[in-house]
Amino acid sequence: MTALPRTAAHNDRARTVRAAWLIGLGLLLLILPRLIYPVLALDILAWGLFAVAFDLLFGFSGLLSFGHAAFWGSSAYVTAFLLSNGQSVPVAMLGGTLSALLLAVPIAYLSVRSAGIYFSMITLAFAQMVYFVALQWTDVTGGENGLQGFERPSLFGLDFSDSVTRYYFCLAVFALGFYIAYRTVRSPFGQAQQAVRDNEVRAQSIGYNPVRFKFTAFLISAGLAGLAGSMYTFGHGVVSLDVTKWTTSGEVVMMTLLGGTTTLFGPAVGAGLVLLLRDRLTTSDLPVGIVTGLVFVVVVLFFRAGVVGTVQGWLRRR
Amino acid sequence: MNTQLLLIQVFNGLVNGAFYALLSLGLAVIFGMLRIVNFMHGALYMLGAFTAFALGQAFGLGFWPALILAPLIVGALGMLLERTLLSRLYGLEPSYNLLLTFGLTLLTQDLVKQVMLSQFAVSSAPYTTPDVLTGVVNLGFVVFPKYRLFVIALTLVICLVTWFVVEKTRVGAIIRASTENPGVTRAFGIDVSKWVTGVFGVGVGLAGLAGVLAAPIYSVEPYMGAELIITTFAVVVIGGLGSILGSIVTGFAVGVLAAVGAAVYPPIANTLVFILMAVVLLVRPSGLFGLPEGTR
Amino acid sequence: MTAPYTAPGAAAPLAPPPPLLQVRDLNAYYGQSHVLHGVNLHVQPGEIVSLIGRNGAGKTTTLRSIMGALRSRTGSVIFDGQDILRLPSNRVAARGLAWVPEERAIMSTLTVRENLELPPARPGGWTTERAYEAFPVLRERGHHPGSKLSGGEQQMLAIVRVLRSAPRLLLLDEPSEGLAPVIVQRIGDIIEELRREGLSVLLVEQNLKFATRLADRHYVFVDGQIVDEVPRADALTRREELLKYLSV
Amino acid sequence: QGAKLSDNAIKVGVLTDLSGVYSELSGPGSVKAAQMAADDFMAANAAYKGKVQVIGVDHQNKADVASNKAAEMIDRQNVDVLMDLPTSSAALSASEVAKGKKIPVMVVTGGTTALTNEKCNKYTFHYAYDNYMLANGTGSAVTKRGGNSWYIIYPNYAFGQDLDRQMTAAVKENGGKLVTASDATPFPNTDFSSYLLKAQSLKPKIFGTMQAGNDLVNVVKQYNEFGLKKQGIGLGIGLLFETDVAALGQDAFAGALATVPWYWNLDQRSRDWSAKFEKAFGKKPTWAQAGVYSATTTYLQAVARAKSDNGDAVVKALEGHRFSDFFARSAYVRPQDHRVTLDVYTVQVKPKAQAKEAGDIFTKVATIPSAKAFTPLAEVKCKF
Amino acid sequence: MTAQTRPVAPVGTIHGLRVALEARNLVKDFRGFRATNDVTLDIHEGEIHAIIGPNGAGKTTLFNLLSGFLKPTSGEIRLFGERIDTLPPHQIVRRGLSRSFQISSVFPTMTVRENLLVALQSRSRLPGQFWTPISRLQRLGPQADIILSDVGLADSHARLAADLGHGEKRQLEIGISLTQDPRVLLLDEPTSGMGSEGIARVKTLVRQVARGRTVVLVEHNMSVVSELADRITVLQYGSLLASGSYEQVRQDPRVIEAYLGDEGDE
Ligand SMILES: Nc1ncnc2c1ncn2[C@@H]1O[C@H](COP(=O)(O)OP(=O)(O)OP(=O)(O)O)[C@@H](O)[C@H]1O
Ligand SMILES: Nc1ncnc2c1ncn2[C@@H]1O[C@H](COP(=O)(O)OP(=O)(O)OP(=O)(O)O)[C@@H](O)[C@H]1O
Ligand SMILES: CC(C)C[C@H](N)C(=O)O
Ligand SMILES: [Mg+2]
Ligand SMILES: [Mg+2]
Repeated sequence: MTALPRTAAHNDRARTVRAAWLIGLGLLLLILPRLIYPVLALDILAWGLFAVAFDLLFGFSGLLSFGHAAFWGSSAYVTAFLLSNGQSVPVAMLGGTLSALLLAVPIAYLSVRSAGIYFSMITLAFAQMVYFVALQWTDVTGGENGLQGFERPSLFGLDFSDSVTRYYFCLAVFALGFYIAYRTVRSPFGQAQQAVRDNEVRAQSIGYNPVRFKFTAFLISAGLAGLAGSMYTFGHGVVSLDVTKWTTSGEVVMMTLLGGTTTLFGPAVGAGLVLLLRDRLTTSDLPVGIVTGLVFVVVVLFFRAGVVGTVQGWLRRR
Repeated sequence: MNTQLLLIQVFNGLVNGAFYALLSLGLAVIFGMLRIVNFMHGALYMLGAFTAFALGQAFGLGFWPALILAPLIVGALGMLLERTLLSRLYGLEPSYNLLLTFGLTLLTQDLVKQVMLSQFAVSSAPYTTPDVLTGVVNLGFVVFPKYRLFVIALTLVICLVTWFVVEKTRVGAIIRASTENPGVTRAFGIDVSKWVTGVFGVGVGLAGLAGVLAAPIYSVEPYMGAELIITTFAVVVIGGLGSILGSIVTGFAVGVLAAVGAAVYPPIANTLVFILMAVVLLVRPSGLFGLPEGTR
Repeated sequence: MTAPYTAPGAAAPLAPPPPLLQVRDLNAYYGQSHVLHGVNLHVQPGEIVSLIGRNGAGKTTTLRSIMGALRSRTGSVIFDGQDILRLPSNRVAARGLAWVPEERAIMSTLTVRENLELPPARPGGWTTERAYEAFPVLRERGHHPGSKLSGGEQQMLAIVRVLRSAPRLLLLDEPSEGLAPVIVQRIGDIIEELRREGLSVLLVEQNLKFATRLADRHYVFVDGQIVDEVPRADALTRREELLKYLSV
Repeated sequence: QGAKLSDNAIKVGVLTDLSGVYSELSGPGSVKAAQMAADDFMAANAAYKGKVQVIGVDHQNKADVASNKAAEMIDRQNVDVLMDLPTSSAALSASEVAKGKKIPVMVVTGGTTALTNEKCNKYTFHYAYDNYMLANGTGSAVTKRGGNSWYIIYPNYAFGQDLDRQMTAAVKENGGKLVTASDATPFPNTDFSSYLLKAQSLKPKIFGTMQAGNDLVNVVKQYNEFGLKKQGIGLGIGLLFETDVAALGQDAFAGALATVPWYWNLDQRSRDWSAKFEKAFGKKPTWAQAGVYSATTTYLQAVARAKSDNGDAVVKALEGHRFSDFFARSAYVRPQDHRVTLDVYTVQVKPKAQAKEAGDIFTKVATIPSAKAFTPLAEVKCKF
Repeated sequence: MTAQTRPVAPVGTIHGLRVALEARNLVKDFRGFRATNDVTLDIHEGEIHAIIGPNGAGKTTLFNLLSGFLKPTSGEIRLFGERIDTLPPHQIVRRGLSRSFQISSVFPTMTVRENLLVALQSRSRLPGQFWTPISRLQRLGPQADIILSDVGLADSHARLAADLGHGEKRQLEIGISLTQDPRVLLLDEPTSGMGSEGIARVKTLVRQVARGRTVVLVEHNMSVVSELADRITVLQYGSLLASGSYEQVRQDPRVIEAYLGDEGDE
């Protein structure tokens, strides 16, 4: 978890493990639409990036946002809005991302001053406000009915009505988003972020402005969540009220913890697992709640480091 | 809005507030003192209501025995969960508690649903007011159901008793110490786990009690606690984490405010609590009655 | 009572009274790292014994192991004739041990008074009033949150707090740390007073002057082992030697 | 003989809520109903023996899952038609996906009128009920029977707003009046006491509730608690399922009026079918489940007429089709908006004492003929 | 030591002439309780200044005020003439005043070396940059290693700070404060919890650091105070009780009474 090497051997080892993960997961993502239904694969990318974005704030800044649906959701709506007004895909996605970022400015400003559960609750409060706006502003959001049937105009000969094409386009976007997250964490900024998370008072006494770091981390996280939300809209072609519900905020927390927080790609893996499980359950008789509930209970009790964390710990111990 | 309508809304708000208070009191006990983010609280509230219903169906027990038994059963279940599951997470980030109790919530809701459907063939359980409390009372400005007045009164009593026990005896101090530093507290000769389990049981029992009280007036269904819990968390936060008095007062106050607010401008009703919370936290970051978080 | 035994180190030739505390072959671990390597020590009733040694030598770990605050350890810890190694620390405390940890552990969510009254009161234990008399500043601060006390005030509170339970053996971890000289002297007086009342003390100290003033015997720790045992009589003459143990 | 079937099979995809809040009123029962329809169809048409398959999939009431699953069922499992779709947002998004893939959709349990208005498309059909029919039926029937002063509350989201608008219009059209403007309630909501107290002081003849599901259960529970019935205030309900009545007990609803497309003991034909269903499924059918049977049958017969399961061909065979079965009487598939119109019934809930057998809950108050029950074509905003 | 890697520009001319840090009529009230009572203090550039006083006298509170962690109820603080009492702590550090904490305050999930690296990087221009690879930080490694050996933690550099013993944490605490290469260094009981070896090391270190810098020290260990301090200020009940050289102070009967007890005549 610590970013700096302890010993040279350790360093090499860590780098190899990291490279192995990256290559393995990268390859998996490249062939994913052949393994599972492309739209589901697309969903995994979007939620995966969302979870990674969330963990940027939770894992690396120690701030558990319970309102990240606000950014994912607002971007999803704005993207849909722009697409249905004839904008091109990149413009719409950019617009969505920017709107999330813009929304994050006041929310971050007001919330990063609090910590712990207070922070979680403030973010939840703002997200609920966004939700109710989405619920009532039916002209733009479609209210309960949601939005469907917006265009996804072709771009440079890419036919976006084909889900596989959409997938690979999104894979590129995902890679970009993930790279930003990676850079953020493994940078001096990431180190400072960790210091602030560990011990805010001490960080302040060595010249860090905790509020500024948390604020910046919040914005990056919200922006990436927005990017993910726009991917989601683009991938599906529908937006529903679910995108701003608190359950969405809750789900992304679960995905992150399931995959393994502060492992960077862990959250994405967690997202993949949750979505695959959810998909499985659509055609089984097992009640969704009982199965998902059990999974969470088992993970917390026995694989607390999350799937990736557990595997990594296991590799390291060998 | 005229005064009569205002008064009516205040009374309505008090009923809702009673449920908020009872639930947030349980949460404050658990969440404020044990630092457990008990996401399951809503599900346990539902279990209270469901237990009352099931006791009636299975043993023909009426409201009054259920009012005593159901909270005890729910409390015992809570203690069992604490002992077997939650206790494994002490000393870890509170987010693990959140995840565990979230999982348990999903589990409980769907289990209850299965039981309801398979055993009682309903998706929402019929439950009626006890005979003595059916009917209405003319309060002068409004005709109000007796049962609701009973809910307000009983809740007030329970809240005051809890407040007294926690704040005016050593219990509160012991619990807070147990959470802050279990190792050292134990080394004082205090059986920390016994206390923690007990307190968890009481907090959860309060949720069960709220559930029984809700059964005659609200729809008894597996998801009845799901949305409520979010609002209740907000109430606890407004009151200030760990403040018993805070959760009681804000419980009632939020109930009344939401009722009045809803009458003035209905679309805002569901958001009002959250707006209130945001405002309170911006002005007083540790809630209305909360002590500032201890400097680390 | 326990079987006859021979004290390790400087053996007592005559049949000694049975020890109040007897630690045998204690090994302790933090996760993978093995910190204590076969520690043997004992404390007689009414005795004050000190543990001295460099930073990180394992003194605190010894106290934590005795108290049961650290669970991964082997060996035996016999208190008043009974092995308490397997007992949870609340049961250990109930038998008459009390521990003042080095980090003081003042509860920040409790007021000073609540902190003071936290351990269960037992007959013969200090009353709140007695604690306030020993350190009047605590009375003044009675309603402040524990976390707002100054470092030294916290230390005073930590020491008098455990006396409420009328312990028979007191484990003190660096009680003089961060205290003004006058207060250090006062603490010394209190410890001596307690000893007169029959209390035994196992003291961890860096302050050699303070330790030699109080302790009947000193155990010297180096790297998780006891390498020497120095009786009070020798402590002054062997002062230079002791100091050497504490450096390098 | 000679029907052109893609992969030599007709696959019916029932996309529904298999485990959530609507699973009891639709869910597994809907899948069962579709299966029965398929079996009956195959038994009656030897040419299609063994060629109809039913697949039940859970959309978990999530629009995104619904759209994923719709696409996947069509692409991967070669599903030829989508059925049921409770929850309007799920219905709309599945319909959108199916449109792109030219696959017919028969929405049964989803209620939004948008499906046959702004959001209509060439491949989507709306079966059984919709908000207009509910409101219009209850509003006019109740008002005509003397319930001519109303106080209405509705949940504050599209479904409720829509229902309130229609209901108000229906009341006024039939000479009734609203004692005061309708009140929007939060959604979801558990406590309705302030509205009930308001009703108490306004003394309308009918207290109209446009809530659905649990909100409805809460309203009715509290309606009884506040003793409104005793004060002579009747209950008019927007959307009522049999499961809602079971949830509170029949007596709590006794006297309430609502409009339904069908109920199990409507007449002998219906009872016969219901008996079959109950034997197969273990429970009496809800009208939604019966609707799925009927819709599936209607679809399959269209395939038989078109001799093809090609989407366009089936749509063509469906458009303008007139038929009648145990569920849908005088039914007509309107080509203009794909609304399937049928006779619907305004019913009153009986007190338990009057029930002749278990599940006997409704008394028919009025029959609204197919042609009058649904949005008049002149008002339809659908353009394919 | 850091002094070798980046020497401080000499500011004053003659030792003791220029005032590095000054407090004017400082008052701090905590809900009706006055912890700092009208304290006026000049710390001269280049001196080692000890602050002693009974427990609860307000020494740590004074440090908190000087370093910006508390805002004074009234009064002024100047660092090399510039008002700093309204600045947040991180800006005060930037202006050259760094402190250590009485209760060790480290970054528990980082290794000892990372603790120092992250502290060192705050002074570089790097921390705001999330586009810079982390390997750039390795440039700070040599500096970190010097501090590690100065505070005696070279062998422990790869351990997690959370796993350190009490005394070791104290050592790391000082190390972190040194990374800031401050012009004025405030040390709150640097030797508490340390054995004689550690104390000796701190003494050497403080002398070394003090070359070209100003050091303010809170200490209860009189041998440290007597050996290091150029001047001593005694606080009691939040107010100034006495000040002067060690010899002057230790003979002051009020100081003996309030603080030293029989320690003074050692
Ligand atoms: N929580 C912990 N995890 C891992 N190692 C630890 C932990 N606490 C202490 N240690 C290590 O165990 C060894 C013994 O530590 P201990 O605290 O017992 O020493 P000590 O003699 O009390 O030292 P000090 O004088 O510094 O308090 C040290 O090397 C220390 O680093
Ligand atoms: N935040 C606070 N709120 C209330 N009282 C406080 C606060 N901080 C300190 N005090 C009180 O102010 C007084 C001075 O505390 P301070 O920590 O400055 O003492 P000190 O001189 O550093 O003592 P020590 O030598 O014991 O560390 C103490 O009595 C303490 O209880
Ligand atoms: C009650 C539900 C089955 C219908 C739902 N309200 C809809 O959106 O259509
Ligand atoms: Mg120690
Ligand atoms: Mg201090």
